[in-house]
Amino acid sequence: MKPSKLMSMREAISGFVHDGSSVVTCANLETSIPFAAGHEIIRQGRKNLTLICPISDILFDQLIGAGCVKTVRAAWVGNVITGIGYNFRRAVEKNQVEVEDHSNFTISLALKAGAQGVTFLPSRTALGSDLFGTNKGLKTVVCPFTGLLHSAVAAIMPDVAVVHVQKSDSYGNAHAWGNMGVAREAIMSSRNVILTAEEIVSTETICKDPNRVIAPGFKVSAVVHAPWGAHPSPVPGYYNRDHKKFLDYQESSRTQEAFSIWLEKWVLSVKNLEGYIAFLGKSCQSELSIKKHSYSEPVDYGY
Amino acid sequence: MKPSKLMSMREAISGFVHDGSSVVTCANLETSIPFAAGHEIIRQGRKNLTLICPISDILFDQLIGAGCVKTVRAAWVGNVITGIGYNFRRAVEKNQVEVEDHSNFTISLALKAGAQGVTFLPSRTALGSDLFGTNKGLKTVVCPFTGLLHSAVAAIMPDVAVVHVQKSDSYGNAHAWGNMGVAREAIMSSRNVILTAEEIVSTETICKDPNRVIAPGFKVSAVVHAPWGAHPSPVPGYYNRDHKKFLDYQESSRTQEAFSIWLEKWVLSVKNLEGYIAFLGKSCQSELSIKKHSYSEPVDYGY
Amino acid sequence: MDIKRSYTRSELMVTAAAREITEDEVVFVGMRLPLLGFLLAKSLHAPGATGIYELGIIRESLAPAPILTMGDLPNLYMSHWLADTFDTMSILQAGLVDLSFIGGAQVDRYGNLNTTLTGKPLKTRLPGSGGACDLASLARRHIIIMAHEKRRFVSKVDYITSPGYGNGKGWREKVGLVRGGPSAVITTLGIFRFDQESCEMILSSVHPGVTLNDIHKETGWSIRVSNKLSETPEPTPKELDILRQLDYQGYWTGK
Amino acid sequence: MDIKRSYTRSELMVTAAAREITEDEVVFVGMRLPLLGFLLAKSLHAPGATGIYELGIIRESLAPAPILTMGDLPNLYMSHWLADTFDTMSILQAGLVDLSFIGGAQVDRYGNLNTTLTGKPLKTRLPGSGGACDLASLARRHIIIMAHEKRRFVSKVDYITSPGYGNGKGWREKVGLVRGGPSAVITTLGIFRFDQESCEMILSSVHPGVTLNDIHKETGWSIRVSNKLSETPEPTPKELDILRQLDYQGYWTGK
Repeated sequence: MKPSKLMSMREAISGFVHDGSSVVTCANLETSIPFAAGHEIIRQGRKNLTLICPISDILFDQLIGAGCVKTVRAAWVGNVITGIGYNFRRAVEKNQVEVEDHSNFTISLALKAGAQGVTFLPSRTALGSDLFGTNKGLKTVVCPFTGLLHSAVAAIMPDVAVVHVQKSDSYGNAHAWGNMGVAREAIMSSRNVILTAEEIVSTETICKDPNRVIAPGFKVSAVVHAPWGAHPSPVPGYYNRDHKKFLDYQESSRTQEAFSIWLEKWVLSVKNLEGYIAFLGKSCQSELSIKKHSYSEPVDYGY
Repeated sequence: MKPSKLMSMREAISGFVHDGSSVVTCANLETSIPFAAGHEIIRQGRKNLTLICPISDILFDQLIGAGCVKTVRAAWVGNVITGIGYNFRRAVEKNQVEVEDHSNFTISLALKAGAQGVTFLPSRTALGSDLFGTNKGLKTVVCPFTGLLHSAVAAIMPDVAVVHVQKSDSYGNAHAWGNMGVAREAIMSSRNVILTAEEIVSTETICKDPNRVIAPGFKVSAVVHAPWGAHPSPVPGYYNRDHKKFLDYQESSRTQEAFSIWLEKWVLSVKNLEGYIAFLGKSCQSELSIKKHSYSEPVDYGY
Repeated sequence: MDIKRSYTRSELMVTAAAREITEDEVVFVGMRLPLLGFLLAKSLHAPGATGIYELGIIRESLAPAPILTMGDLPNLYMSHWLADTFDTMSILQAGLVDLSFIGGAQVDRYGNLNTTLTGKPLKTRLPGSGGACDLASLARRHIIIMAHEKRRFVSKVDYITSPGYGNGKGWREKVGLVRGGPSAVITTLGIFRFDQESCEMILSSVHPGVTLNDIHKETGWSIRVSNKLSETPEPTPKELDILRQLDYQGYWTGK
Repeated sequence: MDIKRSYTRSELMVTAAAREITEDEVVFVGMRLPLLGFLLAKSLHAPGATGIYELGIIRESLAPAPILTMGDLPNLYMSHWLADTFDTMSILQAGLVDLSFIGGAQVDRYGNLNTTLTGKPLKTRLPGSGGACDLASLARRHIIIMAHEKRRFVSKVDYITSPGYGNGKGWREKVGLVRGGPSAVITTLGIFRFDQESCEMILSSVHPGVTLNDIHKETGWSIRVSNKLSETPEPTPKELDILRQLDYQGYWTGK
């Protein structure tokens, strides 16, 4: 029997996210954002992280505001529903954080290249844009068959991916559904992988539907049971988006002072995910729960 | 309401596979091989086709033996369980068929490039091999970031993909499960797409599990109801592999004369898929049917 | 100046955006106003349009409940394909997307768009490209939606996040872009299109109650005016009715 | 010469192949003998090995019923990942595959393998690479399994389908290959390994009943012999028992 990779959030973060680590997360874009893992990174006081993803719906802004971040390699950092990420803007304008400017496609290509084991991938995007001036991982390359100019995107291979999934067994065999964003690329391009999961299930449950598996279990380093671990973002099959938290965050981050209050209230004083869930309260959970269920039909993998 | 794309196999083949067409098929490799569609191509007497796929388990050999083929762009042509494809060998050695030699990875990359809308993709495979001498779609390219040599694979964009799936609605929204081979790339790289399906189902059935969908319906040109349409290859959820037919095919193709008899018996005289199924017989179908069912567990897509 | 009218400026803009969508088109849908514009078109004149969302969603039907962001679970429910971001970007790169909408902080006379950095030197940090650069590079055409203010409508953007027509005709081909370019700019004051010859932005219609002078005052260069200048048609009661169901809290279009 | 023995030559080869697999390795599994070798190792000393199949299958458990091809439905049932061929190739290219097995029609002293075209000029057409070229290019190590005949064991292959060590040390790096190379050749007569200095094939063990002369007679160049030459260990009764359950019709190893 292979050894279990199941561990506490504290163990997973302290074991695989170090000062200076490069971390790809928020890989599903607006859904299944690993807020619980991100908040544990803040509580453990990580410094000088490089954060990587296409768009990050307020989690990057929080990590930046908490002083964990040195570099951002991303296409968009802000609050999807309101726009500006104030901590991000403040930190960049004070030269506390460096930005490598991507588009959603170029960051996907960079992670894809890392996942595929090539040092670059060609594309037709971003040509003529100024991204080439603020991203050293963008150059051009000429197709050896057609002579056509392509953009070339350098591979990114993060130290660690933090991905939130619906179901995982103790070995990192996991089911994910819904929009997948760049979650597969994040897992396959990274040296270590932390999965946070709404449910821990048996290997049998996973293997009953192997097309639903997100990536091979042998790529995974740590599995953390994290129910509500993506709140306030939505998780298909588990809970809806908590719009109010994102809307409120606009004011809670507009000034450094407001953000300090928010950080103390929602991250530092709750200690861990259990504390967060308790603080969130039952009525909020009930409000966000899935009301209209819609189940997939079974398919047969027999012989 | 969008117009239905459901049509007979005869209409689909005559509408989208023409003399001289380039056709990607057998895209799932050893499973879900569209034999029924291939046999209809033979019955309609298509000539000068270019056939494209990684490995083709006897279907390419049959199309070549029937005189439909001018060019093969593939990694392997034969009979998986016995080895040699005799029609393929005869035709190539008589210079009746040209071969562009791929590996499984280079042909996957070629279709992937076509699917992605780039004219080439880089890889680390095949360097130092003689594939570069018998495939004009292979060159080298230097990574503009690292200076490392990569193989470069030219995009392939076939005229038509013929892919067998488990379930499709009338508009080409289809569910496929099992090993996927290069089926997604085949669909996305091709100008037209013919889906042959074990079952025609409602759009609602498909949309209940959108992660199970193989490709966007708008890429599909024709949908054909083809139960047993992949026999003697296996189809997950529907029937097992008919090993005996593949084993017998070794002798049925060893000489041109033997192959003529096989062709008359299994393709020309059966007229269509209904005739083929009748000729196959109920006891064979019963023997190949799924005995030990294993159903996936439902997942919730509600809100 | 909309006080006397029965609709807001945002409602007019969303309606104008929706009217740009033709039946059966494949539309790459962005967040906020573009999302509403797509949903409005789907509800009315373009029920057969397909929506592609960068998160990895393709759907042909309307979401069964109001959504504020594209990742809201009703937008996943009964969708036609849930896939990778890379799949949606490949579809875009392969030329299968007819139309997309993007917003921005700064636009110039050739439709180049900036959502990254402004100022000279570049000092004000904005959220960045997201998918906008890709949509501007790879869609068959794209439409820009934004507030019309002098600081935003500049002769030359400080930073090209999403390429328009660069410095004029032939630029896109020269830099290696394979297709596309902006087909319209919908602002708080009017609708602009692009001259086929010069690729320069031309005022095509002014919104009701807006004067040519208003537009000149808020535009940082001497804007050309179409000789077929018209007034932007107002939203119909039916359009307003649907739109207010979609944005039932008035979150996007209430003001 | 196996007439007196309780096992066939194929059974010996499959057993030898199985013994090359170490617990917890990731193995890219090919068809026929390699498939059996992997299944045998999984059943005995390497239950934690992971199998990757080019069709797009990853499984850590044994198939619950005998399989003749990797696409047989029992090999999909309760597997750990069903995916694209491209996914398996990416895993291979990323350096995550420890070991693979390939077969061939022609091999040379540097372990280059030909499964495409033979003859001078090239005239006999063989099925082609399949995934073999990729495995030989990208796995951390690969093992060649083939019949030992003089026409197959040649000084220089007519066509390199799957690169070995080319023309000797440093060749793989020079052509751009990032890792790997053959670690062993298992034939009907013996087992060969590669000299670290010259990258040339060296006879490491001879199968029971095979003489050095038999091997020289069937090898098209002057093969070097290890100074630690041994006899290939016979299959154990337990290995034979499991193997005969796996290949219960004796289809692959019956003769």
